[in-house]
Amino acid sequence: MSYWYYPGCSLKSNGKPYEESLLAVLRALNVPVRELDDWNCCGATSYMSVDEVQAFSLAARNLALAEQACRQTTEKGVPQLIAPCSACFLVLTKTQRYVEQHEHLARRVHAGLRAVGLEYRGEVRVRHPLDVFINDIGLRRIADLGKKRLDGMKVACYYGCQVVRPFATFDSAHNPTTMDRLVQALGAKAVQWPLKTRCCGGTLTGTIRDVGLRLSQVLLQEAVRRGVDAIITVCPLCQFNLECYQQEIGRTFQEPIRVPVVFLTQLMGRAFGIPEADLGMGRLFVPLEPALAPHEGGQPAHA
Amino acid sequence: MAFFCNWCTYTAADLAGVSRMKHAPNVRIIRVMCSGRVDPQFVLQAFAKGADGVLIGGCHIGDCHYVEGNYKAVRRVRMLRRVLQGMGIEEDRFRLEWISASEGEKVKLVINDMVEKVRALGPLGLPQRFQEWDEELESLQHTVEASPEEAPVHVG
Amino acid sequence: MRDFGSNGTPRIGVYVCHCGTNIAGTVDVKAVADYAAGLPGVVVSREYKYMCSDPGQELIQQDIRDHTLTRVIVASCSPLLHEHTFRHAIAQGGLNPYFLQMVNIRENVSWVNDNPRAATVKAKDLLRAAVYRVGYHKALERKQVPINPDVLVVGGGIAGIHAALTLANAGKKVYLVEREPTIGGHMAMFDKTFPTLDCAACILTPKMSAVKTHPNITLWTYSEVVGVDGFVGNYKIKVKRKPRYIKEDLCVGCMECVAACTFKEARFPDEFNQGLSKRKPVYIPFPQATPQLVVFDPQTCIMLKSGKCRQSCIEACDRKAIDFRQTAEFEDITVGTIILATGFQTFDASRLPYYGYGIYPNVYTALEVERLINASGPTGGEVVLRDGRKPKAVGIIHCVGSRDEKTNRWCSRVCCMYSLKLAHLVKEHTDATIYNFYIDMRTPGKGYEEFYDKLLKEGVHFIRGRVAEVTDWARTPDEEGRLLLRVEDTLVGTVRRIPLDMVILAVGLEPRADAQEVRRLFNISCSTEGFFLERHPKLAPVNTFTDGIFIAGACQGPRDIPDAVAQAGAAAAEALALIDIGHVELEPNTAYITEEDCSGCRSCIPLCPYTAITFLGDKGKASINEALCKGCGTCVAACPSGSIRQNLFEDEEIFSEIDGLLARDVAVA
Amino acid sequence: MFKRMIGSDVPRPAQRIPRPGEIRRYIAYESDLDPGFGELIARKAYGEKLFSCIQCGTCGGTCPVSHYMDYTPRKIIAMVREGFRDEVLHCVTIWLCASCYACTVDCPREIKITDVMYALKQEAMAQGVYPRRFSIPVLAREFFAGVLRDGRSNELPMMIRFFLKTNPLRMLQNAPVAWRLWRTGRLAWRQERTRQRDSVGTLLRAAKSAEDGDAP
Repeated sequence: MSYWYYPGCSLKSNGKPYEESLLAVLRALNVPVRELDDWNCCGATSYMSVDEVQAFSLAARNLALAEQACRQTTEKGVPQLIAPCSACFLVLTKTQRYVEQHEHLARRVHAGLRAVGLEYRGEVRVRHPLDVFINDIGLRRIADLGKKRLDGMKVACYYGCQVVRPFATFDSAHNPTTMDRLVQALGAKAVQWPLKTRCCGGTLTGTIRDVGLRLSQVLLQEAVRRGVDAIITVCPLCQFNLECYQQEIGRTFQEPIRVPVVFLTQLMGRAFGIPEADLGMGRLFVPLEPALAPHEGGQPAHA
Repeated sequence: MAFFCNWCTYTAADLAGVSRMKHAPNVRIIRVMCSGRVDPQFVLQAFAKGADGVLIGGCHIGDCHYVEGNYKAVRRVRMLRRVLQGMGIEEDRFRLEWISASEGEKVKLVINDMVEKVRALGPLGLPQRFQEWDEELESLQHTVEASPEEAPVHVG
Repeated sequence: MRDFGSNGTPRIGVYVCHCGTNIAGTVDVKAVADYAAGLPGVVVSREYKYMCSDPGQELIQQDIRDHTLTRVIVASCSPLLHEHTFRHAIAQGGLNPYFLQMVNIRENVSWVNDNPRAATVKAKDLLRAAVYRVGYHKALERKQVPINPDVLVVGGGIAGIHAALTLANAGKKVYLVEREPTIGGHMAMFDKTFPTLDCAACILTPKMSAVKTHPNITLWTYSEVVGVDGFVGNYKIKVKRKPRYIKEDLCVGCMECVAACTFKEARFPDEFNQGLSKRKPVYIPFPQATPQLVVFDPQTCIMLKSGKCRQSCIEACDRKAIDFRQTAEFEDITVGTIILATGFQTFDASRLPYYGYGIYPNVYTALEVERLINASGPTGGEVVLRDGRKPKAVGIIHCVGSRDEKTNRWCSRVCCMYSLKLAHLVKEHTDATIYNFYIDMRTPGKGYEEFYDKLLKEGVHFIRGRVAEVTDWARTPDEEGRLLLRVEDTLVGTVRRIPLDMVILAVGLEPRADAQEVRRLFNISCSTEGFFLERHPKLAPVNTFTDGIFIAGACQGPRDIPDAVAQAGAAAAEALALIDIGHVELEPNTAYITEEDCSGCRSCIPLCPYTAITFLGDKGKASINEALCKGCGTCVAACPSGSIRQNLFEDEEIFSEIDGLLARDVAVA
Repeated sequence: MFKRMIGSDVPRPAQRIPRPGEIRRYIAYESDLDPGFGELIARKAYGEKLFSCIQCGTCGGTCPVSHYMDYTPRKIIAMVREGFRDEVLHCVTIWLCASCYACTVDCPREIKITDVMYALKQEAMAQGVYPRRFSIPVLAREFFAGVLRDGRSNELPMMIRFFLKTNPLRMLQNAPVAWRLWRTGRLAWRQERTRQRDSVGTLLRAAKSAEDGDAP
């Protein structure tokens, strides 16, 4: 089985380390992926508040492109479209559901696609990397490659909102465990904490800044209170809010805070022994390395 | 035309009524004690007399009030499907559904769905077709009677 | 004119019912009656406000005399509701009751249609079918079957106990079958009962021992019904008696074996105490358990699991009652009627992860707290946390697994009241601050609202809002180490965070996990929620669609003790009514064979689930035993020569009904 | 307008306290309400279940920003249902919703509250009733325009325009983050575009006109 990769806008800008590490990790696992040609913005949540039909149409174009691309190959089976960004993942899956359930919406979306010579048949499967790691690749292969290199590290897995909500297809909406199981397979300890899926503030950080920063702050505080070495995320916006704004958060609430916030795939890449540069580690504001160093037993990762 | 068993589907239809679930007015229900009582001839008769679709409703498999009458219904329906197919009657015109006494909602859904599908197929109109055939035969007979010596075949 | 054979030309009376506006509001009843008047054979056609009323029935009887009617058609509600009424009415008027045909123009027409025109057309069609059909009706007699006076009661909770005692006190023989090692059900686990706060054990245990000692009651605990055959008046029941590994007639419940068990410490979760305490592999569930017999748990007893044990219990038993070779035994009994009182189960709170049950140790279910409060419970009546501390603040969350589309849609009816009771009792035991988080407070019942008022005056907090989450997410020093609850106080309009030491989940009531299997076994129905379905929600609440089988208690829907007991009494009365009349009358809808047509192909014989059809070798013909026939008609539909016929559902009757339904074009005479 | 409500939220007074001596008049006349508003929003939100709300408050409790809202989501549903159109469209609640879907997942009546919020935002934007220079609608519009132009969203130009249109001072506030992003190569100067940019526009126009075409 091979996959089509839908990066979305974030992974080309501030989410770059996510893209770099995701692709590196999939390469290390021998999972071929191809970037979807000529993809467009998924529509995201902002678009929804202006015009829903157009938002759904934008998303549907990507779905149709994936189906078209798959048809042009000789491969059998339905196209698998990996959407690593939570917002993209949500919007694409939501589009599939709503187009299926609401005929009046489907009519408009199909009309739009027809006008540009595309067709969406509802065959494509939108997949989140967590889903692919756990259900397609399997914990065993990941554990084998990782060789417990993260032994002793303590992390908080932060899923954010839109991965398991509102369509909890591959994990529980209230107490998801896929990421916990992955980091545990690599030897790290995932703390139990109740804020796994509590909102980081999303775009509020850019609009109603104080509210956004406060939402991020409580997450950072609680993770630190539980004594973690790092927070692990799978969403470019969550990572951005939680990491890039740490200085601002400290200033605003007069309580300095500093904790590494990394993408799951960066951590996995680290465990697999992939060179730092290939994982976008240098792009982090709060480097992971100091948190990692005291725990790393055995072989240096890239000796 | 619908044949509903007394214990499950007819009761469910009553429940649909009590719950005021509106459904298409085109259905006419005949009550039998068990879906196993539905003689294939009933179905054929219904089509022959002008029904555009026939629905049989019984208890879910394993729930039959008479232990296994609905199994017998399944077997008969399977056979009947082949006969109907042979007669050129579309598949959607004949349907078997399991609807338990508590599934008033399902009565509504099944009836509406079936009415819609049958409507899409248009009227079956077997009686009219029979009449046309009769007329055709009759006119043929007239022709034959008019010139008996030329008649290539005997019609009567 | 249609040929009605020996029946001759019928003289039909048609009666169209308005049912107030229930029918007349949608169907043009006058038009329907006028239309019927023109149909062949119809002598008189009328419409009337309420046909089922006395004047309505008299109208029919008068017409039978005046117009020498031979057939009657009533177009009104479902035959399942009033067929009996009108058959009786025309019998009173001098006609055979089976000369009636009912047309369902309410449930099948007016209530399911908005369009008056379409509804009227449909009503006319259905009526015309009846006119075509009724001429073929034959005069039939009802069969009588004697009733066996013994009764089976399934389930030994308060409902089953009450039903069994009521029947036994009336002199009837009762078999009470209970799955658990003791009777008492959920009620035995409660400490106090609302709203009177009388001790549950004090009112229940006398009834339990009355069951044990009653000469008319055979009590089989640790047993299950595994086979049901037959029909009203004559049910053949097979009961499986699971092995207790104890000779019941020898054991006196001295519990010497328990003391002597190889396991010196009790180490297995005690089911009766909701796992809050431990028991040994051999145990008596609770001090007042009835019968007072120990039971060996095959899952945990070393002897039963591996056969290798010192068997110190056997030495300890001076009555030699222990028997490890015991196997399941089966009892076959015959009863005339059955009462099902199989009860409910509580909602599994771990299905809602946001309330933290199973994650945070101090989140309890209501049933667990009942046991904590109870003097014979795991803590001897002390309400303490898992670490032994007394809670200072306790929250009770209502509607856990109730009123929720994602779990159970229904209101469980008892939770508001038991939450109030627990609030009172926990406050009494701990003097903690108590919060109730409710969506709507529902206290309809005698003395219930007064109880709510009492709690309000006791200073218990009532916060209207469904709790969103219970976490250990402390934000301030006073929250550290406690449970944090987030809720919108909908009356104040503000989100609140409340630190608590103990959270009690008021779990709802749901059908037992095996309700579907039980329903199949007894051939009754379940509602969509999975509770046993009553014959009529208002007028036959303890009857089922299977004659002679009644339901009582929470197996029919969530209910409290007073309602369960009332229903048990009603079910007992229904059973008594059947028993005292001595026989049941059965519908004469049996199948019969016209011998001259039977080809002797025998294809009908394997079809009959009741083995009512035999083959007469000497004649080369099949024969139906009408006493065994239940009237499903499967053989009728299968007979290739058309020699099997069914009363009330003759081929001619159904064919003419089909013809009538579809004969819209036939000109009105 | 938010400064006043924010600050340390632990602990904070349960309610906003009115100015001493302030007396306000609250009464709703039926003639001021819009009786069709509930139906309209239910239709727009794919949420015919709006009317089965039992006002339990699960949404308010589970919402991570409800304590900043002037009306909790529960109250919004009640007001929408009863036609309090103007109050709802002018409130800040709908703009605070971060689309985290917590309420939608937890609602015991399966009301898609997030979709209701979207519908209300759309309605407010269509009516233009949000406060001037109010940031969220501006961001949404900028985002919208950017995607329409490039097929993809480009943060830098979008944010610059966004801050210019709302509060240019905020640009300075965010400058340090932007600087660090640029330094780590996470701020793209090169603008991302789809090749067939026209096709995105054509697609959106066609979808839109199909909508107009079969309007009831």
